[in-house]
Amino acid sequence: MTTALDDSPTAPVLDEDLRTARRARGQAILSGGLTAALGVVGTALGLSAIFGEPRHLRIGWLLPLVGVIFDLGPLGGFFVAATGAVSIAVGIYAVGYAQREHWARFPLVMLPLFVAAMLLVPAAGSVTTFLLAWELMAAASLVLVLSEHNREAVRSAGAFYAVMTQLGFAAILLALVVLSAAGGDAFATIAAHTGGISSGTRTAVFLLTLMGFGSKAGLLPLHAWLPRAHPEAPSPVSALMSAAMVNMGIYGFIRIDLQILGPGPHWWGLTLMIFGSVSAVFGVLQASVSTDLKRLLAYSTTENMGLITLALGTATLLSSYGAQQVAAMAMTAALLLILSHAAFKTLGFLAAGSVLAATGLRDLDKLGGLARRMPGTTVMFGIAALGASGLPLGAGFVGEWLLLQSLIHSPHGDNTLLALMMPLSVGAVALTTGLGIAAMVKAFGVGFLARPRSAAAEAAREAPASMLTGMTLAAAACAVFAVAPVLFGPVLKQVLAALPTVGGDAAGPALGGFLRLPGIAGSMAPGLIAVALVIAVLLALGLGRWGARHRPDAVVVPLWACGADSLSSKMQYTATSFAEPLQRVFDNVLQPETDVEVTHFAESQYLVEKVTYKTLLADPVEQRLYAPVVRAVTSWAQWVRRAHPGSVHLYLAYGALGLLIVLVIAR
Amino acid sequence: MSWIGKIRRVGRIVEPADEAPEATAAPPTGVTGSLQLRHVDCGSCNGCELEISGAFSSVYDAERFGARVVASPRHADGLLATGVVTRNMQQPLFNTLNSIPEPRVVIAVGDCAINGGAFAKGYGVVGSVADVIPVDVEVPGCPPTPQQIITALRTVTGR
Amino acid sequence: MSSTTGLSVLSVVATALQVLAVLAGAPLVVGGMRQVRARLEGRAGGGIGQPWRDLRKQMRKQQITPQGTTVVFGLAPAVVAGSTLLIAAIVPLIALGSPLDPAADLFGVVGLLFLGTVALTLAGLDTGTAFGGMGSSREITIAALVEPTILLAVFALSVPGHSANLAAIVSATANHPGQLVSPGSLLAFVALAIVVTAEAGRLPVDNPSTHLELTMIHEAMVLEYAGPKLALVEWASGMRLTVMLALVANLFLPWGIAGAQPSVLAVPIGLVAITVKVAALAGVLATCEVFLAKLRYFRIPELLAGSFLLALLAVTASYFFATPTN
Amino acid sequence: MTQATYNGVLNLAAGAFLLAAVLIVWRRELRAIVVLLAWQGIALAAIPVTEGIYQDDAALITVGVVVLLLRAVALPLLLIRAVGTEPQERRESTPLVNTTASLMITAALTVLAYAVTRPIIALDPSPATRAVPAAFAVILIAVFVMVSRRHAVSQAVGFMMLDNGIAATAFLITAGVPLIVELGASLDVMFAVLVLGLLTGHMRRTFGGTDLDQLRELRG
Repeated sequence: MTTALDDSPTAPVLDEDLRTARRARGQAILSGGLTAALGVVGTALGLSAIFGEPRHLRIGWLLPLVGVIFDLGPLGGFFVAATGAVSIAVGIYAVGYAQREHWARFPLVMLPLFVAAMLLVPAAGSVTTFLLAWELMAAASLVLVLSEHNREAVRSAGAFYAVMTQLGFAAILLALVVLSAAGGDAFATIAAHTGGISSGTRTAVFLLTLMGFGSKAGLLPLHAWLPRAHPEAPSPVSALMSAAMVNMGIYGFIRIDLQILGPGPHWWGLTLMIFGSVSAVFGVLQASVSTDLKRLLAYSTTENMGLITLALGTATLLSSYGAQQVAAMAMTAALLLILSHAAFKTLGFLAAGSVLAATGLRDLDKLGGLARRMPGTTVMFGIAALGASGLPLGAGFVGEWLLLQSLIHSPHGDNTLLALMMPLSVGAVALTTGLGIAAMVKAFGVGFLARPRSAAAEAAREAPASMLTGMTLAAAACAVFAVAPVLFGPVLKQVLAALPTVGGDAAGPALGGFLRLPGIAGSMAPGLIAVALVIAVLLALGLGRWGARHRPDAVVVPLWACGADSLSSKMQYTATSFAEPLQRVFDNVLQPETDVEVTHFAESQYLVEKVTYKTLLADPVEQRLYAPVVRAVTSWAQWVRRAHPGSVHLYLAYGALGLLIVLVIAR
Repeated sequence: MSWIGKIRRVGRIVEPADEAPEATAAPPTGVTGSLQLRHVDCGSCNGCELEISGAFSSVYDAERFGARVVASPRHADGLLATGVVTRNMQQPLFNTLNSIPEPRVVIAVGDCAINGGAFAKGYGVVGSVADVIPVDVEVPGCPPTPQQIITALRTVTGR
Repeated sequence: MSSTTGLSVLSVVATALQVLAVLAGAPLVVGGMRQVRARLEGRAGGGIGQPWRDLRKQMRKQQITPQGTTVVFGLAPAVVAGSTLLIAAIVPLIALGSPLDPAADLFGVVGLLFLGTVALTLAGLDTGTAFGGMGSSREITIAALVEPTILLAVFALSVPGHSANLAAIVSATANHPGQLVSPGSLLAFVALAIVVTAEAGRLPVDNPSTHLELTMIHEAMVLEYAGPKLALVEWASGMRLTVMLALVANLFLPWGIAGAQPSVLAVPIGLVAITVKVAALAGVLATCEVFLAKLRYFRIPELLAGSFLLALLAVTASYFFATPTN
Repeated sequence: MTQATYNGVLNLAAGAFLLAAVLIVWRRELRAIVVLLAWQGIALAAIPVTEGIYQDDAALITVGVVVLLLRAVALPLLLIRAVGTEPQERRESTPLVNTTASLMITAALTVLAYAVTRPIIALDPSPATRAVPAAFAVILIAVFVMVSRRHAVSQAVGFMMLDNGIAATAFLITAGVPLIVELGASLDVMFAVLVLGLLTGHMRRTFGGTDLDQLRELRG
C-alpha cells in the first residue's frame, strides 16, 4: 500500500504541494482503510451469524416507542457477509483511486458511511429499523453519486436516482407499514403471526415490495435509474452499488416475500419469473449494444438481477407445486448467482475505474490497446468478463448451470403452467447467456485488445499497487467461484436451511468436488474441467511444436494491409461497428435512431466531401414509459408554480389558512 | 430435384492427368503435394487471370495436384504474379511477398510477368516481376494455357 | 447411470482412443467432404489426404507474429484445439463410461464449445485489422443467436432420460429406440443439424472456401494466422466439426457404442461404428452443401429463428407427447 | 400393428403435419410452399390410414386413400398450375410480417395450442388425442398465414392448411369421420381452390399481378 504514493500522479514539487499531497494520502488511507475494516467486521459478523446462533440486539433509547432492533439470522448474515467482502476489496482499491482522482473530503467521509448503512439493512430485525437503515443507505449512495456534481450528466443522473429511489422507498414503506399493522413491528413477531394475515394484505404487500425492491434491484421497468447512476458515480461507488446495494433488493424479496410471507401462491412465482426473464433479456440486449464501458456493466447488473429473480421465481413456483427438491436447486442457484455476481461485478467496475483513471475514457470506441499498457488491469477485467459471460472457468458458470438444471428438471407432470413456463425460461436464459458472451467479448476485445483508438488510450498507465491489490482480492473470489464453489457449500446449506418455504428443508444439490443433483443423474465438476482444460491446452501447444525443427526462425512482421503500407488504427472495428449486426437483428426491440448524411462538394454532386453516420441508442422503455410521466409531472408543477409569486405575506397567509383548516377539521 | 440427374449425366468432366513432370524447384517445405498460392495482378491485361481461373476450374482442376488459391498471403506459400509490374503495384507486390511466411516460391505467369511482353516500354511500367522480386518459376505464353500453368504448378508441388 | 460407474481400464483406453481418433480423423473428415464436393462438381479432387498434407506443410513453415498482437492472439489456437480435445474426451463417442463424463454434462460441453469460439473472436479483435474485427463481430452474433437453440435442443433431449448428462441421454435412447421416431426427437434433430452447420461455419451460414474477405465469417478472423498457428486453427475447426457430427450421430443413432464397462471386443466395434456414422453424416452434409448457396448475412437470423422454433416445438412435443408406454 | 408402433407412427404423422405447417410459414417460394402442402396432405392421410390399420377398419383406410388423392395430389396440382401461370412473381415478395417475427408468432401459437387442448387430452388420454394439439396448432398457424400473406396463392395454401387442420382434428378426436362427410368437405375445398384459381387469373388479367393489396383498387 505504501507504493501507492510513488506513482500517485501529483509529483510533489513545492513543499506546499508536498504537504497537501501527504494530507490527501492520509485522508485516502484513512477512508479506504475504514471501509475495508468495516468490510472485515461485516464479513466476520455475517459468517458467525450463518454458522453460529442468530444474534439479537435491541437499543431502546435510540428510537422512541419502538427502539432499534437488530436480528441477524443466517439469511441476513449471508448478505452482510457478501456486502462486507465487497467492501474490503473496494476499500483497499479506494486508497489509490481517491488519490489519483483527488477526491474531496466529502466523498471520503461518505464512503465508509455508505458501507455501514448497507451492512445495517440485512441486520435490521424490525420494520422501523429496516426502513431507517434503508433510507440511510439510499441517502448515502445518492450523495456519493453526486460527488462529481460539476458535470451535467452527474446532476441529471443524481436527480433521476433521487426520485426513483424515493418512490421505491415509498412503496416499501407502505408495504411494511401494512405488514406491521397486520403482524407487529419486529420481523420475528410478524413471522410468528403470518397465519393471521389476510390474503388481500399478502397480495398488497407482495405487489408493493415488488415495486420497491424491484426498483432497487434494477428490474424492468423500474431499472432506468441504474444505467444512469451507476456509470456516473465514481468507480468504487459504482462497484459498491452494483455489486452490493442491488443485492439489498433481492434480500428484500427473499426476507419479506419468501421467508416471512412464503410460500406464496403460484402467481407470485410466475410474476417473479416473468419480471426476471424480461429484465435479464432486456438488460443483456442493452449491454450488448452499449458502447460505454460502465453503462455496459450497469446493464449487465440488470441482466444478472433478472436471472437471480428468475431463479427466485422458479423456486417459489416449484415449491408452491410441492417440488421441494428442485426448488432447493433453484434457490441454491439464486444464492450462488448473488455471490458470483457480487465478485465479478466488483472486479469489473474496479477495472473499469482504473481504466477511467488512467485514460479519462469510458467510451469503448476511443479505447483499445490497453493490454500492452495496463497488463494487470487487463487481466483483471478479463477475469471479470469471463465470469459475466457465464462460460466454463468463469465465476457465473456454476450458478447459471444450476438454474438451467432446475428449469429442465422441474416435474411438469400434467401441469400446463410449468410445461409452458420452463421451456420459455430456458430460452430466455439461453438468449441471455449468448448475448452476454457477445457483450463481454466486445467490452474486453474492443476495449483492451487491438490498438489504441485515441491519444488518451495511447498514453494509459498501469494503476497503482493499492488499486491492483483491491482488484486482486475480487479476482481471487472470482477464481474460487469458477473452480471450487464447494468452499461455499456449507454456507449455502445453512442459508437454505433458514428458508423452509422455498424447499430449504429438502436436500439441496451437493456441492462436492463433483456438483451432484439429488435424485437426478446430473453432475458437474468445475475444478476438474479447469484442470482438464489446462492439460488439453498444453497438449495442443505440444501439437504446435510438431515439425518445429524444419522451421525458419520466427519473425515479427507488420499487419497484412491488403498490399497497402500500413493500417491506421482508425481502420479497426469499434464497439459500435462490432455491435451493429446485433443492433440490426433486434432493431424491433432496441429501436435505434440512425441517420446518414452525405455532403457533396460544391463542384459536383458525384464527389462526396464527407459522410456522417449518427446512431442514438436510447433506452426504449425509458422513452416510452418515463417521458410521458415526466412531462405530466412538469406541466402539473408549472401549474402549481403559479401559486408562488414570491411574496412572503402570501406564504404566511398560506400557513395561516392551513392552520385554520386543520383547526376546523380537528375540532 | 433435377440437379441430381444433371450431376449424374455430366459425370466427371476433368481432363485426364498426364504423368508428372520432373520437379524444377524442390517443394518449398519438403512436403510434396501441397501448395497454397496468393495471386497478385501486378498490371495484367486479365488474359492470364482467365487462364488461371481456367486452370482451377472443373475441367483442369489444379486442386488434384495439391495447389489451391487462398485469400491471405499469410496462408500461402507461393506468390502467383501476372502482368508487368506497374508503378502503383510495385510496393504492394513487395508487401505481399514479405507477408508470405518462409519458405516461399514466386511463380511468374505470362510473358508480361517474365519480360514485360507487349507492355515492356509502357510509361507507367517498372519492369518485369523479376526486376522487382526474385522469381523461382516462369510460365511463358501470352497467355499461357491452363495446361502449361498446371504443369508449372506440378513442378513445384512435385505431384 | 454412468455418473456412478467406477472406472474400468478399458473405458479409459476407449476415452484416449476417442481423442486420438478425433485428432487423426478430423483432417480426413474435412478432406472427405472436399472430395465429395469435388466429385459432384465433376472434378477429381485433391484426395482425402489433402488436409493432412497441408497440415504437415504448414507445421514446417515460419512462425509469424503480426506487430501489436498480444498473447491472446498467440494462445487462441491452442485454446480452441484444447477445448475441442477436452470435449472429445468427455462425450461418448466410442464408449459410454468416459472418466470425464460426470465432470461435464451437455451444458458444460456447449460451454466449452463457446469457450473456443470466444477465444478465436478475441484473437480476431486482437489483430486490430478491419477484417479481423468484422469476422469476430459476425461470428459472435451468430454464436449469440445459436445458443438458445442449442440449449433448448439439449432440454428436449434431456426429457426422456431425465438427465442432461451425455451418457444418460445416449443410453436412454439406446434402451428405448422407440423414442427416436417421436416428433420431439425428430424436431430436435433438425434444430441441432441447423445449429451445428452454423456453429461449424458450413454452408448456408458461412462458406469455408471463399476468397472474398467481405463474405467471410470464420476465415476473416484467422486471416492473420500463418504457418503452425494456422495449422492448429484449421485442425481445431476440423476437430470441432468432427466432434459435433459424432455427437449428433450418437445422440440420435447410438447403436454400436460400447457400454460403460466395455469388453475388449466392444471398443474396436465402437470405433468402427462411430467412424462409419461420422463418414456418412459428413457425406450427407457435403452433398447438401453442393445444392446450397450462402445466405445473406442478415437472412441468417431467420434461419436461426426457425431452428429455435423447431427446438421449442421439440421441447413442447417431448413434454406433451410423452406417452407412458415407451 | 402393435401399440408401440401405432403410437410411434401416429406421433410421427402428427409431428410431420405440424412441421410442414411451420416450414410453410418459413419458406417464401410459392412452388416450395405448395410442395410442402402436398407433404402435409400425405401426413394427414397417414393418420386415418394408421388408425384404420390399427382398428382394422376398411372405411377409415378408404377415407385415408381418398384424402391422400385429394389433399396430396389433386389440390396441390391445381395450385401448381396457378403458380405456373404466374408471369414473374414466383415468391411471396413482402409478407406483412417479416419471417423472423412470423416464426416467433408461430411458436407462440403452437404453445398456445398445446395449452388450450390440455382439457381435450385430459378427457380421454389416448395416443390419438395426445396428437390433437399438433392438429389444432396447424389450424391456428393456417389462420395466421391467411392473415399475414399477401399473395393469392399463399392465401389459398393457408385456406387449405386450415381445412387440413380441421380434418386432422376430426380424425384424431372422433376415430374417423364418415366417408361422405370427408368427401363433401374435400370437394368444397376443391371448388374453393378452383374459384381462387379463376380469381387469381382474373386479377392477373386486370392488374397484371396477384398481390391482394391491389384488391383495394376494386373499390370505385
